[in-house]
Amino acid sequence: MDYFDIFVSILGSTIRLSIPLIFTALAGLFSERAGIFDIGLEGKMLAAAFAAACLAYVSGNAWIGLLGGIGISIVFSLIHGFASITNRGNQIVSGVALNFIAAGLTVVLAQAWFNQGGRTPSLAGEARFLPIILPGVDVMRDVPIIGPLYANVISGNNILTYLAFAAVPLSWWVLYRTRFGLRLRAVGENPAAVDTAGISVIWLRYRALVVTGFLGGFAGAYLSIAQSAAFINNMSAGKGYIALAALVFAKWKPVPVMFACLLFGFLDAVGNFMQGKPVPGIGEVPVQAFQVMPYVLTCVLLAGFIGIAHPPKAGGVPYVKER
Amino acid sequence: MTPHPAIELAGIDKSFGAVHANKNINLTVAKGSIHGIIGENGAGKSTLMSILYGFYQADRGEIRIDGKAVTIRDSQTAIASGIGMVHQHFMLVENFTVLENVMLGAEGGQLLAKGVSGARKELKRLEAEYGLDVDPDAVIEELPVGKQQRVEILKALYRGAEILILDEPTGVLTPAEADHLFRILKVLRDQGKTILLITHKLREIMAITDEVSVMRRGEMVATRRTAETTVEELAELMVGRRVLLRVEKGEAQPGKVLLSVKNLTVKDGRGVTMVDNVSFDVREGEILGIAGVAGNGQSELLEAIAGIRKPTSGEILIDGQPVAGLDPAQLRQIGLAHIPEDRHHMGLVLKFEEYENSVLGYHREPRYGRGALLDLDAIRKDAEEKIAKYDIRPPNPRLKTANFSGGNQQKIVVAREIERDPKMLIIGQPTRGVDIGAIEFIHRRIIEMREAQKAVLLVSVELDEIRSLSDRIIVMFAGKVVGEETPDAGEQTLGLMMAGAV
Amino acid sequence: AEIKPALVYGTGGKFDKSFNEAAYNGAEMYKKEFGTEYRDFEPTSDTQGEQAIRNFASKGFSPVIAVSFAWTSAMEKVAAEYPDTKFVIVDSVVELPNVRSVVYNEAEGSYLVGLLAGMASKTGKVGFVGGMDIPLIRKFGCGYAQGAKSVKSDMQVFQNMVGTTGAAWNDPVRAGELTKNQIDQGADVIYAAAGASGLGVLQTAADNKKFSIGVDSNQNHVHPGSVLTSMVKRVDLAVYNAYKDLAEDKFTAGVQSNGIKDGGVVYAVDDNNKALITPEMKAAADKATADIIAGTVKVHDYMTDNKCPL
Amino acid sequence: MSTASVPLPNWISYGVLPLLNLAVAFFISGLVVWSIGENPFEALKLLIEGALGRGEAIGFTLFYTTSFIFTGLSVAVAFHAGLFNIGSEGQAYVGGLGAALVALALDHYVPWYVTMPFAVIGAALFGAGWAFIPAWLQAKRGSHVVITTIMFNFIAAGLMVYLLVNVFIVPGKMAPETRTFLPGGQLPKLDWLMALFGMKLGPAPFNVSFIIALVMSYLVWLLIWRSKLGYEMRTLGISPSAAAYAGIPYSRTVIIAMLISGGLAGMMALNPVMGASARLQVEFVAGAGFVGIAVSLMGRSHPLGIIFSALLFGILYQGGADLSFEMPNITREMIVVIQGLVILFAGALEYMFRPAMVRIYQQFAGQKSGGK
Ligand SMILES: Nc1ncnc2c1ncn2[C@@H]1O[C@H](COP(=O)(O)OP(=O)(O)OP(=O)(O)O)[C@@H](O)[C@H]1O
Ligand SMILES: Nc1ncnc2c1ncn2[C@@H]1O[C@H](COP(=O)(O)OP(=O)(O)OP(=O)(O)O)[C@@H](O)[C@H]1O
Ligand SMILES: [Mg+2]
Ligand SMILES: [Mg+2]
Repeated sequence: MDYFDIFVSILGSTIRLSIPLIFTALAGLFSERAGIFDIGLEGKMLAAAFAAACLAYVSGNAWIGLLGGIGISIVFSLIHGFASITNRGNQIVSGVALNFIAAGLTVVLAQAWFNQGGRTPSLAGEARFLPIILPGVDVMRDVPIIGPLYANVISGNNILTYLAFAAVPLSWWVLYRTRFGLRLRAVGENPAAVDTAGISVIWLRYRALVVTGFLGGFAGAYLSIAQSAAFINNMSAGKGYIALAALVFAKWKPVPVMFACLLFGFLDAVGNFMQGKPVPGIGEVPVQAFQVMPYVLTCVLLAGFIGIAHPPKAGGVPYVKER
Repeated sequence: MTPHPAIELAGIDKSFGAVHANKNINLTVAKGSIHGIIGENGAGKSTLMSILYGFYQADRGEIRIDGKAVTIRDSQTAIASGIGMVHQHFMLVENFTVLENVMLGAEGGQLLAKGVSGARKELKRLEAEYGLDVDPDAVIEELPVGKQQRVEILKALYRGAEILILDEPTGVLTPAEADHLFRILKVLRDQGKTILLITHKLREIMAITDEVSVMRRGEMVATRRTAETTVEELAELMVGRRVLLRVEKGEAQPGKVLLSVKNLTVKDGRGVTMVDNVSFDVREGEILGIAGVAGNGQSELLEAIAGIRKPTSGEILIDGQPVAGLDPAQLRQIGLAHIPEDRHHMGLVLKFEEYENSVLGYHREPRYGRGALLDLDAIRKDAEEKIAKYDIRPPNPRLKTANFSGGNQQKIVVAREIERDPKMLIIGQPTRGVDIGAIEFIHRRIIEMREAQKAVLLVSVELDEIRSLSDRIIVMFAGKVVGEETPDAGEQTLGLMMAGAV
Repeated sequence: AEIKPALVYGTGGKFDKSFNEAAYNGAEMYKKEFGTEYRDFEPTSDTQGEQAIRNFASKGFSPVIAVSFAWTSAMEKVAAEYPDTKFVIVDSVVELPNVRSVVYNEAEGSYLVGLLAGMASKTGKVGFVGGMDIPLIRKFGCGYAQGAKSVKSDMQVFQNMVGTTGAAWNDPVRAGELTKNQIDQGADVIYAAAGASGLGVLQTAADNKKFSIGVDSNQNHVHPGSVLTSMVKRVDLAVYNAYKDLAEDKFTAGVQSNGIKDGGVVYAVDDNNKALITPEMKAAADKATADIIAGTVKVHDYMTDNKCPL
Repeated sequence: MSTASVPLPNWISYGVLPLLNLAVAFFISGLVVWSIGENPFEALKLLIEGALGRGEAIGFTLFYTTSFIFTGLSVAVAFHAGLFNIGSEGQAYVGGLGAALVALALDHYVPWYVTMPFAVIGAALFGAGWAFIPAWLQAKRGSHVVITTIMFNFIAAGLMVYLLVNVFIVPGKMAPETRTFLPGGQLPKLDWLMALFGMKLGPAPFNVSFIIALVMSYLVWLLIWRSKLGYEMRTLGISPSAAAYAGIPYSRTVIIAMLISGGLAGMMALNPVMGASARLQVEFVAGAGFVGIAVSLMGRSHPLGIIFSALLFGILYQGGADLSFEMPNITREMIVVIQGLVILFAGALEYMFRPAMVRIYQQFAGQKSGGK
């Protein structure tokens, strides 16, 4: 296997591993730009993965599964909104609570409904989003350089992968080219300005959270009914937090978010690939070293060693009308 | 048929818990006039305007606009009724452009693209008509405050406001900017708009209003035609008694130089120079006043002297010793006391009980506990003594600090800093938001410090306060000291210096 | 005699289609045959496993079977507290007079499937995806590699572990990604010894039209035509036999080591994979089985020295 | 709006309201139980019996309680300084390494009461050490401690597994864990304490670390409400700008608070490692660090409140284990759900019932004053 093949393989892996991060980070983008911190992305992803798997299993249709994932993720978002917008509670505490509830409830329900040790039954066929082979793969495959890239990286992904990449420019467009986006960005910087302009801060923030829930649903569905074929106990495995770090790294902007997520996906892919292989000059590195790499990198990024990020000014602070 | 008045308020009543902020307010404002509203801090002016703009709901009473009774549920209905408001603290999104701020809430469609060209055209028209020029693509945080305020006015006009409320619009402006604002307001009035102007500055009332109403403790106590009243009458109506404009004090007996600031430069977090090469001395037994419009570097200067902010360059000497590297705790130890500008965010921890605040900054002193532990009995006893001496009410050291009124909160800070018997005292805005009785009390304490041969540095945006307390006055503008004067200098002179016109 | 049997699973959960499910099947088999009800419990943490074992013992259950090495120390404690109760531990050894320790020679079983993998591979490259990186799983991998290399000494064997914590048993996403990596590198037969994570291996292999090898239970049915075979540990038999022995008063304590010889580890052939195992493969596997039993082929057990001589 | 500023007496703020929030959390948990087809009242009965029914059950309950007191205190100390330490889990994990190293080094030579003080120090030092980098990053670089501590939980898991698998494992043994400590490295059980109340502890691992936990609770109380450092931490926690004005050094105070927090989390390891299993195992913390968040929020970050809410969660954990044993349909994750609901209602929604409570209180108080 020559270096180019390795590169192509890692690139393909990078994309697969980045998709849930991209959806989740974009989800976080909408709530945080609206001034609501959302550490509960992890829980949303998990709950959505569970709901998607359940509904896909029952209906045998992946799209219905996706809708279920979106639905539950929005419900979680709304609870977060109820706590942090309506009741002006601590947003971090609320997010942590929702993460616990998702981690527990998914297993409790999975066990009660399916009796498979907290998993849902395996999905097959139409109940999953299967890889799509783009036209011309067979013709293209033998073209040097472009061929393998087209065949193994661009083609052969499931529909959600393509949707994730479509969601990036779409998010940008919504944020910067629509009325909703203008107001959303404003409410995250100065809710009082939005309020005095005659716009309801509460309603606006709730709508932002619905968008967050919507995108979070895709992330969860990708995990359980596209990337794998069932819901598994705690299958989000910290991706929500990594997505949050990517969001910080990307300074809360949609296109950089995509690149940040690809970077984390790439790290993960390299880690997987390097497992058990000697690193030139160092020798064999313990797998744990690769596994903790994204977490270490997150800390390095947060430490601002790679540029300081200024979060939306009103982030994390419940809005109270000033006198 | 006579035209209806622009605004009629009848029997407006509003309480916040135990605070009765507006009591049975009646007010009539004629169309096409500038109507001033004055009153002490906490008199209820902002509350009344907030009710008019839909921020608060009145408990009782009726609002009529152009003769029609309206229920103003929120800002949106206020805007729809033709009311615009320029708030004391600007309601602008700092990292947005002027255009985006103006459009916010009046975008003219789901997509921005449609509204943008219309908005540009409208901004051009408003600029031509009222002389309100700002670059639509400038980012707010890069604009000077005067221009930011213009954006606020543009926002209101863009929404078709016929009635414009301005809450203390000149507090942050230089005299020149204020003059510009007034010219704009007059043009607006002449075009038929109605303007409600809240201010503490009686001079401004006399200069541009047609009528003026006075509020006191939640009540509307009088309305006068401006042409038929005087500054003295208004002051008396405001406070309810004759006001002593000058504080009694003896001759200054300045001793040796205690605090010396040499070529001090301070930059803020973004690297903007806030204090620019400032030098001055403060002697024992004198009060040096620093006058200036808010935001000209006084806050940063005070913070640098108090050790809260690191100066970029220059020297600060106390008793001849350089102290620029010391932190606030070390500075306290060598006898520097600091009454900060902002008691809510700096001087006090509002969630603490009173006695805990009475040692803030001095909590490590041995008299408040040896070793690692605090001696709560000693602290409470100490707090009780200060409460008695400064007449802090209610006299309860276990009460949460947030539950004291502004004046009493300020007394807690003043008592803590002065009772320490410091060598020198630096003070920012000692009487901001404080009622008249407390103001006199605090002023007397400051004079006493001077009489006891302490060095006092006083920063205030209130010219009257500066002039009545200080022995010497320096004026800051744009981070620089633009000159030194005696307290006898005319208001005009100082005003011009504060505007950077000298 | 009438018995009151109990079963405590490992933390992977009852229906992992693998190890725990095998134990469950054994208990079900006994129940069906003799009509004896049993109680079982799925712990999710270590403290809880110990409590469950003790709970059963204190409520008069016997034998109490605990599957998974994770319950070793728990078993040591509880079995000492209840000397009159019979206990069985699977995958570990507890030396007490009332405990039967059932262990398997996974190295031998893995050797066999490694051999089959080596023969089935067209690329000369095979893969192994383990669950949690512990000696036991390395033992699987080591046996497998020995088997694969017995086919062709230059056979390339990729080995990956899903993780280093208990979560590794439950992370089919990462397992699938590792599998995909190995496939990208040319592997065309991948052996999963990863508990529930193994399902991700099987899934990915099926999605990419490669072969996989299941573990512990017979997993051939999970993706028929793609699962080449399964390395089955007859945990079901261990459970069944323990119940039966006690009921028939034939229960013995001590270590019960199950290798190829006693049919404790086998490679599964059924309708789902009959077509995949060619006669040559079968012949080679049979020969290897005979050689191992005869001792002419020695499969190195990683756990004896924590090394794999390859 | 107007009700937000009305002061309520302490017995309502710290008594009635938390209990009300708790009740709602339990009510919803009951709905979950009911929705999966079990009887919530039956479940509650089983849970309470399982936690308090016998001496042994109480022993287990108190064993869990001990761990939760430590982690609850850990979260609370950081919280007072305005820091939300979600890293107690990882700090406890690494703290276990400190305890184990001491036990492994000394258990051959000295009795447990000599080992214990060193183990306490070792656990605390290692826990504190693990908190140091997030603390430093927060203090000097402004990286949000919530995210960095979560990251450090993951990193701790990687590190500990590496050490257990590659360094500490006993050759030939399956489980990645250290050798069993000799009695010199074990904390004795508190049979005598139970006997005082006429109960038998049985095999429950209720041990001396419970007493250490109580001592730490007292020390934390002393720290927060009676010491100069505690005063500074609270000032910083409530108002960073006032702290700057008062000359309270931000970095130093943040780092010290996190070190104390990490140290307390680390001490939690004494209980399972030296008190129960007498060896260092993978994942021995088993979520106790996260439970600490709920415990601290429930207990309003006050040591006394923490002891009570730790007991509550001890009951939940032990009773829940028994419950899932008796009702296999209810898995143990039910406890995680309850935990999440408690954090939601006692933490994020803590003000939900306040306005209603203010109205009721005012009516009641109004009637009283109207009567005179
Ligand atoms: N949201 C609120 N909650 C409680 N009390 C309030 C609130 N807003 C205002 N008050 C109180 O109502 C009274 C009137 O305040 P208001 O802000 O209207 O005064 P003002 O005349 O504008 O004072 P200033 O000159 O300081 O601006 C004050 O006692 C104030 O503390
Ligand atoms: N926004 C508010 N929320 C709650 N209570 C308030 C508010 N504003 C004022 N109060 C309370 O109302 C009472 C009277 O306030 P008062 O008008 O004397 O203060 P103030 O001068 O407006 O203070 P400051 O200007 O410093 O804010 C005090 O008990 C004060 O704590
Ligand atoms: Mg006021
Ligand atoms: Mg006001």
